[in-house]
Amino acid sequence: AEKDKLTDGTELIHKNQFIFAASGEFKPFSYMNDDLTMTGFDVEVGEAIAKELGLKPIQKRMKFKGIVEGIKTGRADAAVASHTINPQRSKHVSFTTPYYYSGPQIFTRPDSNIKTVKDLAGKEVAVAKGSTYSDTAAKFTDNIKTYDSDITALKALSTGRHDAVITDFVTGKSAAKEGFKIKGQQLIERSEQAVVIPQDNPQLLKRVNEALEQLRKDGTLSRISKKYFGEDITKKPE
Amino acid sequence: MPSLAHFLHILAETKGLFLNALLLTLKLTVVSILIGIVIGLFFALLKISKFKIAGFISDTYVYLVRGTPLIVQIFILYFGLSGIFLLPDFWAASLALALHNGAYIAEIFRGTIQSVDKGQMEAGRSLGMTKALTLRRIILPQAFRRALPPLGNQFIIGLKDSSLAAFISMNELFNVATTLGSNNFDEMTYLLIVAVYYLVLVALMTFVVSRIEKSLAVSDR
Amino acid sequence: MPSLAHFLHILAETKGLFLNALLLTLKLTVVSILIGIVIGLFFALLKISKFKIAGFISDTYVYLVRGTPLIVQIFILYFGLSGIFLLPDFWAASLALALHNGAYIAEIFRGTIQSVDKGQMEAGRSLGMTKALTLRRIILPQAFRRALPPLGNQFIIGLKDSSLAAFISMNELFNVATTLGSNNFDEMTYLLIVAVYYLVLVALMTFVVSRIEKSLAVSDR
Amino acid sequence: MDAKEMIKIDNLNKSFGDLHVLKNINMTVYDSDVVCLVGASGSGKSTLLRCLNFLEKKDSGKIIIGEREIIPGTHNLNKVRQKVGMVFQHFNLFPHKTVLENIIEAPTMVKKIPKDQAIAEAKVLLSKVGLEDKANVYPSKLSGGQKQRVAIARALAMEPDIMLFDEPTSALDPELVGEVLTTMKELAEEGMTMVVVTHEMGFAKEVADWIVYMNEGKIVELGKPEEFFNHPKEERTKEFLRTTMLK
Amino acid sequence: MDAKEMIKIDNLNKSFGDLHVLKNINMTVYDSDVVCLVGASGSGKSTLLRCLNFLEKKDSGKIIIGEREIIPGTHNLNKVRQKVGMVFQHFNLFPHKTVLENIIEAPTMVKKIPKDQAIAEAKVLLSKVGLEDKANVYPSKLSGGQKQRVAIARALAMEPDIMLFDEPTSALDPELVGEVLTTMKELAEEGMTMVVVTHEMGFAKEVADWIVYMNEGKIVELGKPEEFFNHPKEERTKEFLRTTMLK
Ligand SMILES: Nc1ncnc2c1ncn2[C@@H]1O[C@H](COP(=O)(O)OP(=O)(O)OP(=O)(O)O)[C@@H](O)[C@H]1O
Ligand SMILES: Nc1ncnc2c1ncn2[C@@H]1O[C@H](COP(=O)(O)OP(=O)(O)OP(=O)(O)O)[C@@H](O)[C@H]1O
Ligand SMILES: [Mg+2]
Ligand SMILES: [Mg+2]
Repeated sequence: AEKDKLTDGTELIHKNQFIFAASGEFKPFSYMNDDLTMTGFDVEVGEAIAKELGLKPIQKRMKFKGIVEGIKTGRADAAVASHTINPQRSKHVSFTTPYYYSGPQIFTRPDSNIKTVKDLAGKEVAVAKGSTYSDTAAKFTDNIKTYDSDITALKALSTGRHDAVITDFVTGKSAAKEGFKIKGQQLIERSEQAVVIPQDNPQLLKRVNEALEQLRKDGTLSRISKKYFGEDITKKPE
Repeated sequence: MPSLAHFLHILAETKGLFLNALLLTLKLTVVSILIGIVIGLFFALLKISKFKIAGFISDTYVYLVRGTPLIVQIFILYFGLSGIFLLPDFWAASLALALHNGAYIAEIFRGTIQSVDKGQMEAGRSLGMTKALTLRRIILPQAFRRALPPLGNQFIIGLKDSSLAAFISMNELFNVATTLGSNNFDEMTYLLIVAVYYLVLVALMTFVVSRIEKSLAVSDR
Repeated sequence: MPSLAHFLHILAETKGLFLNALLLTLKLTVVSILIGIVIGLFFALLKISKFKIAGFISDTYVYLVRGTPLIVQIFILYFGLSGIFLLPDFWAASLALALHNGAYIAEIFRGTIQSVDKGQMEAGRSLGMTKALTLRRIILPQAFRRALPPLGNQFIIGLKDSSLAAFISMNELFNVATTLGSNNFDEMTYLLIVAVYYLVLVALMTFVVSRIEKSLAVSDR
Repeated sequence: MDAKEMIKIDNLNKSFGDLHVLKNINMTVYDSDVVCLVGASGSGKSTLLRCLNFLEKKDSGKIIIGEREIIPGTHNLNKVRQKVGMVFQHFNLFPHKTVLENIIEAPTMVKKIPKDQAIAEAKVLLSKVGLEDKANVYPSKLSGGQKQRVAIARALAMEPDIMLFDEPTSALDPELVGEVLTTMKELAEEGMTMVVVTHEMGFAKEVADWIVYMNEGKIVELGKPEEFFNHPKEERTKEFLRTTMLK
Repeated sequence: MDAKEMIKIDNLNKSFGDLHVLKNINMTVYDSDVVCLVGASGSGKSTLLRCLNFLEKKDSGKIIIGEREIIPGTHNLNKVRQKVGMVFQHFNLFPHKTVLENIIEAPTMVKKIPKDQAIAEAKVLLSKVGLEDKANVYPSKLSGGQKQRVAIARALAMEPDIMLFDEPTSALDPELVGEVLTTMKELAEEGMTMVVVTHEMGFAKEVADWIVYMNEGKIVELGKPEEFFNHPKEERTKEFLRTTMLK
């Protein structure tokens, strides 16, 4: 598929637009307004990047597991969708510098005996399809169930299915706040989340990195993070 | 299970959203059935042509579509087509559904074309009309009429099948329901609401189809 | 599109994984059709019973199932049922598919029961057999025989429909394909592989169904 | 006429919707009598027969079978039907069961007779209707006449006191009519009480004790065969006989 | 017999699979001749007629229409068929078109005659077959006889030189046969060359110039009507006439 090519070599689907993908099913990172537009941390970051690039932000909603494929096949210019940097993905797409730091956490029902990764052996763990959490889970158990979204997985856990869910600690926390009968257990590891850019578009990668740097410097990223989480998750933890 | 009051409250609150989604569902269905009719007609004509290879191509198409789940077809076409040329999402989804519907519609047309009396073709030929002309002017109009009720039925099936476009990011009824459901951490309410929308749509369509059937039965010449 | 060599390579490499998934697909299909037959028979008998209310219940069930997309039914049952009693995943998925198949099977049985000559019931009654006994010993065995080909067909449909159990975490064929595909960033190859598995399954089943039809036609008494 | 009353019909009425099909029917059938019901198509013969077996629900009037009036809902119709065998125009054999299975079905399932015994009795009945060699054959392999004889054997297996026949030969090829009529004649000679709807006037003449002529839902004439055929009283009976005997 | 040769059939053979249906047929039809083809069912009459219109493909032999031999593939059969009208036993009217539309279909679509002119000509033809008032009616509203007359008008609209009729009256109720035969007779009187497969011996006697009797795929006898009916030469013809005239 042919894209518009800017003078500096940046390729865009449409020369005035920054079309960025998110799932809309990962509250509070991305979720739907009542007018079916998306909002959330990821989405505001995406819009801030567009503004910095001088382009019109265009949201594009895709099921999470289809996003990387969507970027590869040119259905969006970039994905601001909480993608954790990992080597497999790096083979297929490019990552910018991280725009937030987080980590997968074990979630269980409140009465569960599972506390740490050691307790996961042989237990049934549900994760979202296409997320790095299925790799994480695979290190501790071989009984993995997959859903299309993290929240569906948490919902299933809450209604009594499966033994645990591994997902981002922020997501789990907000689901618990919304009344899901789940409890956070061990934080498994640290992860870095970044914007996803097609590999054949190095100029765009460069420009998005510059934009992110600017947003870090002028405090925009911290401000958005505080708005959604009450804390700043955009700084690398020590 | 949500309480009835809660259900009704959300139903009223979200009607604008769902109406938009419903329009997309209808657009997907109508467009995919219309393209499906073109595709179906094409393959039905291949099938009845005197060339063996054409019949074989038609059979293969129908077999591939009938032999695999729609969701597999949708994914293959959505991701596969983008390797070749990038259709806008709506058209990619419509085309995937259309190729699915097309196989079933091809079978409908094949059936109704073959159900037209052979004497009709002979009468046309005996008047000096070519085979193509007789097909176009004499056989197909009659075959189309007979195809209306099964096409109506296929429309209803297509309406329900369009829910699978949710998985390739169409904001149609089912997608909106699950998204809102997961955002509001209240899946059941939204699923039940969307079920009601489908039930009403299908009931309306069923009524329309039965009316068409009746009016055809009356005016049957 | 993946190259043929790559496709064949992955096909060979993943056959163990897919064979397990295929077994789950078959188990889901067989169990949901078997439960569907029980459900279908029950509602078919309700429908032909002399109690209006029973017929109404049966109609409503069939209408609800035919009026909504399968994916909506699956989600509602999967999450809705867990509020009432918690079935293991496999049984929840099977039950959801079974309730769907059941409506179509109910229509199959209703049709074949009503197609048995009225004289059979009269002959039974005239011998002093009760209505229930005549139904069980005389009508149903004949209705079952006639139901075999459409049931075979429903089995094929159910086989394809079981792919939607992927969305409620069943590791059946389609789920394994998309999971492997997204883990390996190679969706197309895995989708094409799973399409082949379905094609082969459907071809086998179609062959079996046509054999059943033939043998019924021959031994038709 | 000192014999026992087997069937007594008292002022029977029956309508289908607006169509008054049986109008004030009165009739008595005595033990060992053979009654032939004749009349034009649509005159109500089948309906009357079916009322006797409660396959149709009467509107008003009494039906007395054996000693007592049978009131559906009060009496167990299944018990009554066991005493009243019925043979249909289209045989209505059970196609998924062999000849033997057809015959033992009701005795074993309804009367709970042990299967061995039922089979033994069925074989006796089969040899009686001349089909002992067809025991293990499916109905589809039989000729129409053989089917009807199996149907008779099946009805007899319940040891009924009365046998009803609704045009038992009119679905048969002409050359097969004889074998069925012979079987029926033998049955009559053994003293079975029979009510037979038939167009076979030869059979009626020879075998019937009474001929009942129905027209438009009414019994128009009733008489001994010689009388009925040679000296019909009613004008309509004469007309009927004229047209029927022509064929 | 100095007239122009309109159809010449030379050693025509036709088989369906193993079934040899037409065996060495030779026949000539001259301008303005009316030829009636008669013979038992299955003797090959329809097949012969359909070969003349190339609705069936011959196996061997020559068919000359007008001046030249017609070789499918070499000649445009659609052009030939325009000169040879055909009327079928079951009318084969187009049910989704009115009577008028049925008639103007081929002239407007094939000959590209302007619609106005085609309609005017169609109306003349309709009044000729006595159906001017049915122009805007759909075929389903017509009687069989009316349908067949429309079919004749439809064929005539292409201004054919020859008309073929395949049992044009045998799907009609007896009281409707007359009106169709009258139309055909008028056509014959106007000098149309006609080949008619028929069982209507009265019509054949009165209207035909030649009678051709076929049996088992062969022409057995050919003659003027008086000769043919009164002094048939062949034994089989005599036999055929005996059985046919009985009816
Ligand atoms: N179930 C029914 N519903 C409505 N009308 C019926 C029904 N059964 C019979 N009839 C009508 O009742 C009338 C008497 O029918 P019946 O079958 O008793 O006549 P019949 O004397 O047996 O005639 P045949 O010699 O043709 O068998 C007929 O007009 C028939 O159409
Ligand atoms: N398309 C066909 N395929 C195979 N056999 C055919 C076909 N058409 C005709 N026949 C056979 O060819 C023989 C001659 O048929 P044809 O229709 O020409 O007879 P006919 O003289 O017109 O008889 P009829 O008076 O019954 O119309 C018959 O045995 C017929 O069964
Ligand atoms: Mg009767
Ligand atoms: Mg013919």
